[in-house]
Amino acid sequence: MATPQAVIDTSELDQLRIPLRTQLWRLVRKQPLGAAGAFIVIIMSLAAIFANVITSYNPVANDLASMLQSPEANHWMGTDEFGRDILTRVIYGARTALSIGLTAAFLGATGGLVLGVASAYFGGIFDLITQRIVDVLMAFPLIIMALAVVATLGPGAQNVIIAITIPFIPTCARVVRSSALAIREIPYVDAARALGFSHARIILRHMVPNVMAPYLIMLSTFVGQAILLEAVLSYLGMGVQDPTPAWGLMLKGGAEEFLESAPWVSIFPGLAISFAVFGFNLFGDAMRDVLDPKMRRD
Amino acid sequence: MSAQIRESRDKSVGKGETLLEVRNLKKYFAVTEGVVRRRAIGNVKAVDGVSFTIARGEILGLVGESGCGKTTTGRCILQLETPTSGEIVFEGVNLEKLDQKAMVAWRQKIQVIFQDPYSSLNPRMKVGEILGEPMRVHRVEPNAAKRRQRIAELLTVCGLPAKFADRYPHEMSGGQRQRVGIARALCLNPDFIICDEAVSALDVSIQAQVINLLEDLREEFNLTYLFIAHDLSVVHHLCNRVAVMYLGRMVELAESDELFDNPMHPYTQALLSAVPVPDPTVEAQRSHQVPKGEVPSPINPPSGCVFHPRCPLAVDSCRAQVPEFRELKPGHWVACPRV
Amino acid sequence: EKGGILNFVVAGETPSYDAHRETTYAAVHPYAPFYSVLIRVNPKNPQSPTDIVCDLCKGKWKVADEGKTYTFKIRDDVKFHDGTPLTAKDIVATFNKIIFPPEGVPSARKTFFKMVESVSAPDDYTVVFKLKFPSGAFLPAVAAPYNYVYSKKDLDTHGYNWHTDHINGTGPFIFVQHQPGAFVEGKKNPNYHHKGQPYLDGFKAIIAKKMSVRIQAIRGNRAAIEFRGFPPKARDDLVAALGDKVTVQESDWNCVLIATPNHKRKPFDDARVRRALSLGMDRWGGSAYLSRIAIVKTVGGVVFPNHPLAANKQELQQLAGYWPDLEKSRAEAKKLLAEAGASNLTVDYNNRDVDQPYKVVSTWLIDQWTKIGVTTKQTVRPTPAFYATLRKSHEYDVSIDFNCQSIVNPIADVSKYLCGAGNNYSQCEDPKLGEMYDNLLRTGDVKGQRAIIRQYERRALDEQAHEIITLWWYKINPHRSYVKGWKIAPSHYLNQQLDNVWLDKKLM
Amino acid sequence: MYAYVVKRLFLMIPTLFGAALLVFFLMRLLPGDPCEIRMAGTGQYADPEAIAICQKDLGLDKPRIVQFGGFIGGYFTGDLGVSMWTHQPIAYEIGLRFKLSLQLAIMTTMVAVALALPLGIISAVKQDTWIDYAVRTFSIAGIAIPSFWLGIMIILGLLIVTQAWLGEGWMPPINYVSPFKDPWGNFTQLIWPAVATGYRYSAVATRMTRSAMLEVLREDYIRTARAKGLVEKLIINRHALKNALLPVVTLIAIEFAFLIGGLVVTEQVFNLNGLGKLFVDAVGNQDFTLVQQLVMLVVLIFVATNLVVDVLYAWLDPRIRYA
Amino acid sequence: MAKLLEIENLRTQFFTADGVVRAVDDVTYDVNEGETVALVGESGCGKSVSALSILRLIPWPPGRIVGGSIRFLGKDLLQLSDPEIRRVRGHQIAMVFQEPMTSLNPVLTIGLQLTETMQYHLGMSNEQAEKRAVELLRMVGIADGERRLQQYPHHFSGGMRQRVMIALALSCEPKLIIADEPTTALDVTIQAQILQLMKDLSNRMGVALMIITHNLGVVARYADRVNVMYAGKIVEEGTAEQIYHSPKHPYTIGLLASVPRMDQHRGRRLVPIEGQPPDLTKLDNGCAYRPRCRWAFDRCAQAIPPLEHVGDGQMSACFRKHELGDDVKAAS
Ligand SMILES: Nc1ncnc2c1ncn2[C@@H]1O[C@H](COP(=O)(O)OP(=O)(O)OP(=O)(O)O)[C@@H](O)[C@H]1O
Ligand SMILES: Nc1ncnc2c1ncn2[C@@H]1O[C@H](COP(=O)(O)OP(=O)(O)OP(=O)(O)O)[C@@H](O)[C@H]1O
Ligand SMILES: [Mg+2]
Ligand SMILES: [Mg+2]
Repeated sequence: MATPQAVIDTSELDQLRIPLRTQLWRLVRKQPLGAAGAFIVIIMSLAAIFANVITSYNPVANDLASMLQSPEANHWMGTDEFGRDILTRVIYGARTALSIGLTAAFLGATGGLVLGVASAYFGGIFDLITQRIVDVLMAFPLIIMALAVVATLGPGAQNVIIAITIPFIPTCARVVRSSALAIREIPYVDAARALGFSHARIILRHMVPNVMAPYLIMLSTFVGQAILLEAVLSYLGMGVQDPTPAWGLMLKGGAEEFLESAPWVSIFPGLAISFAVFGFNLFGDAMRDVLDPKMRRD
Repeated sequence: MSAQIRESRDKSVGKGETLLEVRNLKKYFAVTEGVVRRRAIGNVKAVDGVSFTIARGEILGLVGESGCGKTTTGRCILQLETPTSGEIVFEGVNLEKLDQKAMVAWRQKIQVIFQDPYSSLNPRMKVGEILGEPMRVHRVEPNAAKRRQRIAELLTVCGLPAKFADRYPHEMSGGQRQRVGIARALCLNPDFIICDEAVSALDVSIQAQVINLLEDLREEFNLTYLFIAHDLSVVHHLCNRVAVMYLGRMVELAESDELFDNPMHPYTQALLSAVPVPDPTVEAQRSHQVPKGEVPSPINPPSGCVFHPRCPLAVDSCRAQVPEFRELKPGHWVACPRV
Repeated sequence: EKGGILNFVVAGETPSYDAHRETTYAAVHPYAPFYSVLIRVNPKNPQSPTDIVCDLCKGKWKVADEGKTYTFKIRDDVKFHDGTPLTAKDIVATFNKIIFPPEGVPSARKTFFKMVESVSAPDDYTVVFKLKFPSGAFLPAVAAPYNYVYSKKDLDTHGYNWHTDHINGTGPFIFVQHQPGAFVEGKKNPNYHHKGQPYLDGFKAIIAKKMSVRIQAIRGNRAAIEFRGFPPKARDDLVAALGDKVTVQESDWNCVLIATPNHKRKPFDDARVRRALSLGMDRWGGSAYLSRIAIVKTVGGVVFPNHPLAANKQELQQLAGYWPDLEKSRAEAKKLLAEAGASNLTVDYNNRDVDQPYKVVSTWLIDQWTKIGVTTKQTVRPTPAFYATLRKSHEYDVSIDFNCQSIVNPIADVSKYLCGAGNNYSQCEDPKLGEMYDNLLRTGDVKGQRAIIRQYERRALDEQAHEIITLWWYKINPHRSYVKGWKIAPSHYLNQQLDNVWLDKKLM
Repeated sequence: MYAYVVKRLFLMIPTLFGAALLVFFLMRLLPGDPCEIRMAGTGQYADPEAIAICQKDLGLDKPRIVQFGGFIGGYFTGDLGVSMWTHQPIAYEIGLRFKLSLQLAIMTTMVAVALALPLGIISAVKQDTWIDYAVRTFSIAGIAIPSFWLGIMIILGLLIVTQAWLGEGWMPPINYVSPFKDPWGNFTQLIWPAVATGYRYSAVATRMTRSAMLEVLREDYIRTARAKGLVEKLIINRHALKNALLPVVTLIAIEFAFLIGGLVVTEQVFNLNGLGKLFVDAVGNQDFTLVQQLVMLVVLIFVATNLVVDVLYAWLDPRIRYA
Repeated sequence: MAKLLEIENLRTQFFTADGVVRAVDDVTYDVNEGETVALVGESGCGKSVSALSILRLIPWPPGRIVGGSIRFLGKDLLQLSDPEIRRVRGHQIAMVFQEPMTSLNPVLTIGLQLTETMQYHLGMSNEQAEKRAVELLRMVGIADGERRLQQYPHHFSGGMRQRVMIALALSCEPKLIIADEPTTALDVTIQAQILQLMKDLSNRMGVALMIITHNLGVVARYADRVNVMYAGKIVEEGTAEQIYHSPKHPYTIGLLASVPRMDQHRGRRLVPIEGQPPDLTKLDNGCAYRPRCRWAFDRCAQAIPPLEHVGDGQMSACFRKHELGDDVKAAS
């Protein structure tokens, strides 16, 4: 008996493999806002990485001679009440914001991923209990959580990260769980079961990679949220502590007290927060559009 | 292949050794309602006492309207669902009695091809991985180089260029994906394949390609199919025997030609007349007696014969008594007392 | 001019109205106007620490028995807001509550009255305090603004906790309402015993915890004054924005920020290291600089700078860290550190999460220390955690601490530096310093006291450097110019009865 | 439906209990207690005796489990306890601030909805035009701008503008007046914080409206409506909006539950005597009992809102029915 | 028979990031009054787009009608103003869509969805419209109309919903009903019921019917005339008889050969059309079917074969249309 006669002509399908550059350009055209977001994110990352190259001022050293100077040639964004160059602190603040934001987002989203997939896969009593815990954590006010963490572990960046991560985990677990539940019903998981694969293999090879979309979406939105949360916590005095250059911290105290006479002290760090979060949100939105099959047209 | 050869082969199969036997299979689902918090409102009798056998090498067609339990039957055989009751005997061994290890071995003998070529392949895996993974896990082909060669063979057998091993599913058309699905079903050298609407989602021209492929593979690998479909023309074309299901029950089972030439159950008759034939001249001559009404819900199926509310022959007793599934002619089983 | 309502802002809110048991000034600003006290700092001359005058008493009190008996004549024209006339019995009951509270009744300043043996009322208009030993700290303790006089009848009928949420005083204003978290309101007492007063129809004390809100309240004329103190920059801003609509009163402030080394931690058990930390500070330069941004200004020793017992500039400049030659001072600091084997010292610094002046001064301090090669790892803690660290866990090398008193009373105030004092958190041990203090207590004449305090100061701040004084606070009260009659005092606890405050309608 | 609601009410219990457990022990983890803070006033000697009296008074000397029992037991006797700081009944303390926070929350929601619906709809209808991009930028900015900073900037703006126009810096009133007594004064005080928080809230709602609307506009029944020849306005208002509103209403309700948290910072900036400020103050004072009850209130509002949302959903969407 | 609808050189394109999709590319055909015309072709060949183009329901962006004319009762629909085209939609030309499950608005009652069109187009009062709606429901076989009007779509099964859609289409007594795969999502027996119903009603009311489908059986059973579409073009046109018995285009021949037929002997092996349908963004200046065509020769790559008569009203767009006859027999 002969094998099937004709082998399918695949020439036009080969054209699907488009060079990366073209694909990128298409993405920019399709997602101009997302591209703008990516641009902001890149600028911010560069600023964070090369902070000490970009600016020659020391972000923490006081300069008695030049306190509260309005923006001018030497200090593009002016100085604060300790004579510290605000631009420098904004740039170094990007470092704080990024390191906290990225770490917290990564930990939160990954924790949620693990919890969510496990919860969906094992179901039953395990699912029930995790869901109740998730309920409690989601309803629990962040500020209490942050305060407890900061007060018991002491303030400092890593504890701020913990405080921010905790509320992220249930949020992500919810989303991932519902995707994972849906994926459990998709035929390729059935196919994997029909092929006699173990539970571990099905979870790791067939389910986890397919909840990457919600995971990545959560991850990218979490970065922005984490930066914002860090700013709020620092502003409330429960986050990063002086003299670490952090945007939320820069809005505290003098920034408000001398609002009218030295508005630059509060304007620039606030703009920095807004732009950073804006960038990450734009980026996250574009990510959602690209990754979320509901939005994809095909 | 000439028509004669096919026909003689048709005669020979079905008489051979029994590969699979399904005895009085039942599968009830607890149905829940409410989007926010679900609650049980009753049972769906998705499959309600279905029995049949499949001989090695034959193609059994399973037809019926949407929701009548075809897929569920298939999934029970695959052990993707645990049957509520009933037995599934494969090569003389009752599956319920299998231990974990034997189960894994058994899994390799029976495979499935799904309807939807889009969702039945893991989008994150390349075709090569999709096909290679089972061979690696079950140590069918532990050697990586040989495995690659085997993947290439499988792809060629299924009518795809070997270089498709490097493709992701989304880089392929529906027909091509379905071929990958078929290749995956073949990669563990199974004896038995359940095709659940394996061609329904494909366009006419592509569908014909895949039907031919399935036929050829059966020849080459001596496969047995349970071919689930709702398109009667396809079933007619492909299957040796055909079983007709209605609301979880089997209403008629016969050799293909017998069933299509001489349908006995009123539901089968209606079903056949509802299917249009692509020929206006033939159509002009056919009687178009379409059953009235709609398929009732399997949650509250009608009493007695489930078809009686739509049946032109129904009498009072049909309401009360569940009809017996009896063999009216050799090999022709019908669940209707009125024929 | 009479009439009008005075709106002022208060940064805090007291947990209860009973100032006898509270320690916060927030129990004073909104509530002092409802009460009278036996004696008080002269509202017309609050700057003077020794000008203490009668409020409920008449004339001048008599001191007898070599300073062991104080007799006060009580006014007979005073009525409580509920109509009850005030007699000496009320005053006795009040001071008994403060000095000899029954079991389970807290009294925050009981220890200030260690010298008192008894309080009695030989007749309805005489009060006699009998002391165990004569003490210069007695009168200031009595004059403390917290010692609101309650009615004996209230204490007898309602018990000792009644005043935590009820108000019945004899003060210039009658309590109208308190909206927790929002404001306290009072109206004029027409029967006030200082005739013709108060001038105001009433007042409203608006609670605003954030400094910026308080500044903006005055900026936007939602309030006329704040009695605690604003940073200098805020003053400048207000003056710049409001011109002569705002008047500024300024004063040295009887509060001081202290860097407290933890003597139980190495190498801070080494006096050389502690001295080096003090030597590393440019106090004179810091004064000029910080006084522009923080509520600190004055360089001083252990005694409130303007007091006769305080060190003058020349004397100060003898102390380590107060030298006029900064270079020399820093060189010495580095040398000492090297000698102590602590050249690359890292200080674990405990700070309080309050901007003014803690964080501002600490930021400066840390910067100063870098100049002598000391690195500082600062931990800023919210107030509760800060105090838990300072007082209980002692998990710090150096902590910020402060001393802040109402009536200027150096003999009592300098006990802060005494090792083993309840409010000394350095964990130091220094019997010699204790001896000096005992000496001081027994010395009657001012000159002798002054000499002993100089010794004491030298030992505490220089030789042993048990504590490192940074700068004394500086009180700045910019207020709407139409507020008249209020005079700034060296403490934000003092002169808050508002009975002589009036509003100049022409300027409103 | 009734049975469903009752069942849901029972399901709240474990969540509430978990939250109670969490907040109780979290608070006890903190160093220090309300008595120590109380005696910290002047940095003077904190009399251990006074502290001990205070602790005894507040029951802080009792074993934790007894304290926890008292906390939970209070719910059965209907007694929420007294604040450890002011000794006032907690119900009274909360009641005092509730009005303001509620009014602010409602105004914020009104600001948000008034912005979100029209913007979200127009942006969906004009998808991928400059209007859409402008709206999206505006709404993403709303999510990015910290509301406390926006509050600060609003104050700055008010000062600058009024200084320029009136010659005198104008600040919003500093004390809450009931809207029934002085509606204008009340409005001038609360509108700014409502805008500062409402912007963010509206941004979230705008995005939701937009995406819900986009999804609905892609639905087949919209094409059916067009094929019927209906005018576009009717299609949007009758056919699309009602479907799109479902998720939006849900989101608005859930965000409303989160508002209490969001107001914490805004109330700080504008010195509003609401629950958020009470919360921060209580935390600062380590007023354990008050913090506990406030957290429980927030959690309760959250779970109750979730229930209300589900019921609302069922009510709005004819497809969902609970027996 | 009078011409009801004349479509000439219609071109509809989608401007996507991946290029221009030429979904409908120079399509010309007519529909006569009262007749049933079928449009067949594989998925994605442009059937729906050509139907939607008639009522100008192509969503912009990304789609747009870029050329041609659509004359309906003498008026060019493409020239009408927006209010004018709305008076045609649902009133003179009605549509029935493929997915009965999603084509009705889930949150509005059946009654409202039925009556709003009549109120809008015919100016009926609420009561009149409701009375008529009950009548319409009875006509499509739904009893108990008054109660049914209060219900929501989810109370109806798929077949019932499609009946409602038909009632909706009939409500303003249109001249033409376009049914885009009206039964694909339904069960076989229900499919037959619905199609029969449509056919009967259109006969009775003299409405022209345009059925879009890829089921060749349906076409054979119900259509008077058939248009076969491939890659955005009509490749063959004729009566049902002509198309099934003497197809004149390789694609039609291929289609017929590739469907399994119940009425024929089972032994027949299917002859599939090999390859894939083309990508509509990458059409060149030749016959789009040529890569899959057995008869293709050089000329097919050089020019697009025009749709031309092959006699007796049948038309084919193939250069070799006259040579095809014998092969058909061989193939089937
Ligand atoms: N997991 C499940 N839970 C509840 N009900 C189910 C489940 N799976 C199937 N059913 C119900 O069982 C019945 C039979 O379903 P099944 O999928 O076997 O039908 P089918 O004949 O394959 O239909 P189709 O042609 O639509 O695929 C249906 O009514 C279906 O709703
Ligand atoms: N909104 C759109 N954007 C981009 N391309 C589109 C859009 N709508 C349709 N198309 C393209 O237009 C072509 C024709 O589509 P159409 O829906 O008319 O096909 P069809 O013949 O109706 O197919 P089916 O049988 O699947 O319904 C397809 O290639 C499709 O990809
Ligand atoms: Mg199925
Ligand atoms: Mg279509």
